[in-house]
Amino acid sequence: MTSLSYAAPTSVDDAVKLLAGSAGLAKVLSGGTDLLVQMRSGRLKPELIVDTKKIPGIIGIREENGAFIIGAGTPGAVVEAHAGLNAAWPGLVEALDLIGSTQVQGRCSLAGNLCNASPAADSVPALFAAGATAVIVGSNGRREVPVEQIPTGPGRTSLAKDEFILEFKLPVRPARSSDAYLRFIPRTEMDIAVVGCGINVTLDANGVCTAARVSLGAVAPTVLLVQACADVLIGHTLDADTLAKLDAAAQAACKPITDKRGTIEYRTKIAGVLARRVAAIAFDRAAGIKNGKAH
Amino acid sequence: MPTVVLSSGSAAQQFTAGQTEFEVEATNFRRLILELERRFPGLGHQVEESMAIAIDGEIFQDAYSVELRPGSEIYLIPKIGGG
Amino acid sequence: MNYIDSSLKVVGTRPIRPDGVDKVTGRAVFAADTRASGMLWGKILRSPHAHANIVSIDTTKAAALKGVFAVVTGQDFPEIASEEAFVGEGPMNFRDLSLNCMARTKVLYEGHALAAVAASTQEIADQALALIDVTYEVLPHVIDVEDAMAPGAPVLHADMFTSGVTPKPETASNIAKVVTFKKGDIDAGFAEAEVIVEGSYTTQPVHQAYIEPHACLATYSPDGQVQIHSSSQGHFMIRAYVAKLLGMSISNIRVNPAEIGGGFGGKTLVYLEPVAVTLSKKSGRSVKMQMTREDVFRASGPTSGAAMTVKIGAKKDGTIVAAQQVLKFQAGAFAGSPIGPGCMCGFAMYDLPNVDVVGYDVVSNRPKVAAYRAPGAPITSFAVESLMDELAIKLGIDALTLREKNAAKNGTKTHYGPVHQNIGFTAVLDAVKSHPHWKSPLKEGHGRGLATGFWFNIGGESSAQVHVNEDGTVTAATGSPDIGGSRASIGMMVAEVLGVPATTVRTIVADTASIGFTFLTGGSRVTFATGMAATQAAEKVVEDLKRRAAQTWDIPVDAVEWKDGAAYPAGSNAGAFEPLDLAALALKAGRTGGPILAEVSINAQGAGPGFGAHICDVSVDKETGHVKIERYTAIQDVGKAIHPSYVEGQIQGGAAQGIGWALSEEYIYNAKGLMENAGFLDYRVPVASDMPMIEAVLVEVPNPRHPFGARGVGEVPIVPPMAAIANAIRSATGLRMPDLPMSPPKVRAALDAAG
Amino acid sequence: MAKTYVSATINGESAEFLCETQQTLLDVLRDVIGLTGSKEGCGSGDCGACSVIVDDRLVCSCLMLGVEAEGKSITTIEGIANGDTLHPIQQKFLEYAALQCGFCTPGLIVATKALLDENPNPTETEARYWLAGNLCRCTGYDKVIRAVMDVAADMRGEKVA
Repeated sequence: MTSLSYAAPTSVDDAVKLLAGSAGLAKVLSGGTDLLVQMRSGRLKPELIVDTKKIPGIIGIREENGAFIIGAGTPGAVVEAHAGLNAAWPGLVEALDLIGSTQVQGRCSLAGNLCNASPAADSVPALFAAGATAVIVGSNGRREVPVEQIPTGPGRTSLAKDEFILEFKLPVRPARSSDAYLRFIPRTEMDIAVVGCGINVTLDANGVCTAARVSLGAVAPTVLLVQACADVLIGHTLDADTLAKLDAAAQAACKPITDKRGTIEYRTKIAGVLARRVAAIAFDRAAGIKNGKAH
Repeated sequence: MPTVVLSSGSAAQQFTAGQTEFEVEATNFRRLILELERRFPGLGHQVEESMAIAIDGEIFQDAYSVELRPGSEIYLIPKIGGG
Repeated sequence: MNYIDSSLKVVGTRPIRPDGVDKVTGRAVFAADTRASGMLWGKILRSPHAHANIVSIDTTKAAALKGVFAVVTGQDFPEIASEEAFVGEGPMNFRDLSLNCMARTKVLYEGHALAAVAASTQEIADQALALIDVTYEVLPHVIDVEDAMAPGAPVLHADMFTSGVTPKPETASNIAKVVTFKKGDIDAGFAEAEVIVEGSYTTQPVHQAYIEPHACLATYSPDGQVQIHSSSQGHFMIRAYVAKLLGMSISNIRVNPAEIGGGFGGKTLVYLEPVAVTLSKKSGRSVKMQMTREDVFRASGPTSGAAMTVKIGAKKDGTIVAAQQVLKFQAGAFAGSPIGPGCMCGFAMYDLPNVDVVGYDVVSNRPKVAAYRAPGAPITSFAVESLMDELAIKLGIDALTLREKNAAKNGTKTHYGPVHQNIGFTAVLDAVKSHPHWKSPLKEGHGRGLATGFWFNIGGESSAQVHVNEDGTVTAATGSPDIGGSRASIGMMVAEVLGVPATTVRTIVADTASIGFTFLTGGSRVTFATGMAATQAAEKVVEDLKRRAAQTWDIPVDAVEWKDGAAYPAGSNAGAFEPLDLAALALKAGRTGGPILAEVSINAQGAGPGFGAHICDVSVDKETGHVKIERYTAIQDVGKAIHPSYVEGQIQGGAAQGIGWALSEEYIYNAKGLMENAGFLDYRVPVASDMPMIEAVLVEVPNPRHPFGARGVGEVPIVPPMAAIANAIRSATGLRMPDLPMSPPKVRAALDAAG
Repeated sequence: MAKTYVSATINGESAEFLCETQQTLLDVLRDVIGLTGSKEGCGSGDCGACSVIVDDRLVCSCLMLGVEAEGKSITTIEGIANGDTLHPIQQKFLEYAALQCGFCTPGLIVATKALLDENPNPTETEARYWLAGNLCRCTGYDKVIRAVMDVAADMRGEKVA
């Protein structure tokens, strides 16, 4: 039998050494809401589990000269309770909030959601749209990369065997900026996204979009950052024409598959629908129009 | 004589060569089953094991003593279970 | 005695259930919570293929693994002759049941059991399963019901020749039987029709999805005695099946009913128990088994999916003159879909002169279906009640009016034979008409649907004991597993008869060695049949108590009357005596004849059929196709609500399951015939945030055949929802959704097609 | 195989146990400690029947390793009542008949406790979304939600009609 060992290192160096030194498959455990399910189903048979939650700084949220830094293992429930993040990044917060149930919220983390590398991960399109970067640690020290460079395919990431994410950095917010995330699921809760969409915009005083990042989930092997959608928004207010072009650009960007959660046709249509709805929320928020949680 | 109607064409008909309506000499449910078995070997057993009867409109399951009147109309239907 | 018109003190109130505290504190013992000393863990090897011959099974490596105490395959189970019997719900062939518990030469669906191990830990058991070498010869498979009926389809059973057709077919097929029901002259009926509507409909198999996976603990003793702790809807059913499948005598088998974590019909068969007993016999140790959620979906019974056509002819005034239905039901891998009830229930709500119904029971490479709440009725009613809505629209008649015009009444002869008696369908329709929901204006963008439903309800064999304990408190014991509050309703009926508060009576579920045979909990029979037995037992106790009081007072028995829980002299000339209550009489029991108890065993007849009507408002997101239930009202004739809260709960729960059936639940198979959504993540049962409040309206038309007028209530509420929701979507969008589930992609596609 | 020594607090009492790495907290509670009130309905975090509170956070005990319990404070259904006095949530579930089979009930009660600890005044919608991870197949949630809303009002000391 393959015996499974567990370690809960209290420093980055120890964690990196453990990962580097493991003969067989070693997995980083933060929230475990994906890892434990994959182990139970037999899809993953690790020999070592490295629980990173005891590493200082990996759980928690801090602000450094106007920019938020979120510890990689911070549970969703902690992020959702953070007033500052809710004000500055409501889309990212609501995306994380949509992962699983209340019970899952008590455990799930941004790093886990990103490194599980599911194209349908809810928080990932919001992270992409936010322009977040990830601080990665490993035997060769620290590197900071845009989050969109991390997932490389379903279940695959660009992280080396001995690397893990320590924290996420969100950019400083210009005035009149905000974001939003919506996903479509058959029920109202507890489903994996059929399509997800995150949009992050900055507006000028006249409501014209000066900067935008648009991301789509579950419509391709990885979460997409869709420049074509951003181009449709930049330089425009959100009028009917812009919305129509955004819808078309979103649909054009889709390369989905048909599976138990949706068909190519349906996913493509819904991507357009969600892009319009998310843009409306993001623009309202950026313009300072109060807008509650998407669900 | 009571009339028996094989309302259900299911398993029962294979014993009666497709006959679906006939008269039977019987004064209660038990005698009916015995008579059915005598006339159509297998049918009595079938009725007892997996069918219910409606006698003049009311459904009975496994009740030998139920009386049959002359002219009673007896439907043989699938036994009813439920969830 | 009959209490229907008496003034009642306990029945109709809402006391806290006797088993309530255990269930809110985590103390209640479900099957998976049981342990035995030296207990082993049993696990089952299941087929990875939809259809395959088992060429060989080599268990030597598994048996050699340290910590493995037994390995069994089909060879360890006796060959059972093909014999149809009615032990559980609906006819069941013992040979099929045995093959379903453990395949012999062929696996018929993904998840079909073909070997099992017992080991000291679950992990070792899993490793042992991985060490069993099986050589399969994979065969072509068939999943869909109409594909399975098509010429040239892969045949599951070489010895299956369609029954119910003459002459008997020459060649084997997947059609197990054909059922037909005819009334009047269907051709003449359609000939006189002024309007004819037709429709084709499909439903998907849906699982009962009880939250508790199947589990049991079995101990086989060297003297041949067997103890089983098991979660099921009938411990006597478990005993009977285990005895039959393993060739044991019933007296050697004692089954203890664990608390059951939901069944809805799905726990009326055996899956694990015969395997656990066999593993225990071979290992000499107690063996505990529990299914994973994936096992539950892949290997335990959903209800049938179906393909159906319906045709209805009516006069311009709405009078229906002809009704025709063809039903094709999936049975799963072995014969036995609920096609009989399916054929009987679709038109049972209506008074129809000419009816023609044909039903097919069809096997395919899916798990064997099990009963699910009013088996067959929700499927057939989805088709009929959807088409009734189209008929109303075509005639320009209000949906309620059309149903009122054709409603079955007392004396209506059904198309399957029985004549409706003492039914409350018109009372239910009256309640719809006067309900604020039905009368309220429709909100902008919403649609409203109405649908009705019928279920027979059953009686059957039940045993009950009533004990007056030494201190005058009361214990009521029955053989009916309590699946949703029957301890409360039975205790209340006993308390009513004895004239004591409900809290004086503790109701328990006795094991198979401690009470007379009792048919399983199903068919909405427990409060009716077991309640009837308990009521009669309580009445016998009252007669005995009166005799004891008479003896104590030295007066004739007929000079004693029983009221408010005590014996009183009947009138002044009976003498002046202080009343003797239960405690006083129990105290002197030794001097008046010994312990006070009565047991009654009956085969209850006269279960009153139940009718319901549901009103549903929906809104439809026209861009995503998502349907939201905005308001839901479920109206039902319950005869007499013994404990109204649990009656409402049955109606609300049934409606919620129907909503899942309508909108989101389905089995998804890939091209290899393997289930792709065997878990609660992608098999989508409704969650709290999907649901509105469900208003349950209790109409009480007493059933004269029950002492308190009760009817079964558990099954009717799952019958109307699918059509009620489809009709509401039709009202909101103008679109008829004939295929379940009415999921967002289907609704959006229909909206796009309509342009 | 090597077992890990774990020291935690369970329902206010210190608990020490040995467990294998792959054992979930649910396995430990049920099979090692013998607290069988937490139920396994799915083992994948989709049904909520195994809900427990770990350091004030509601989690599925099937999605947490036993070894992760080191130093944590865990509340299970067995720890909700105060001795022989039921918690108001338990009492209200009984009064409202907010349970039928009772299998999902421990998880629902633990989840409700966590809800009211964090938000004593939830709207019906908030309660429904909070409890969306607790599947109940018997009740249709109606009586459950009514019980939750009513006990919340009671605990806030409001008089409820």
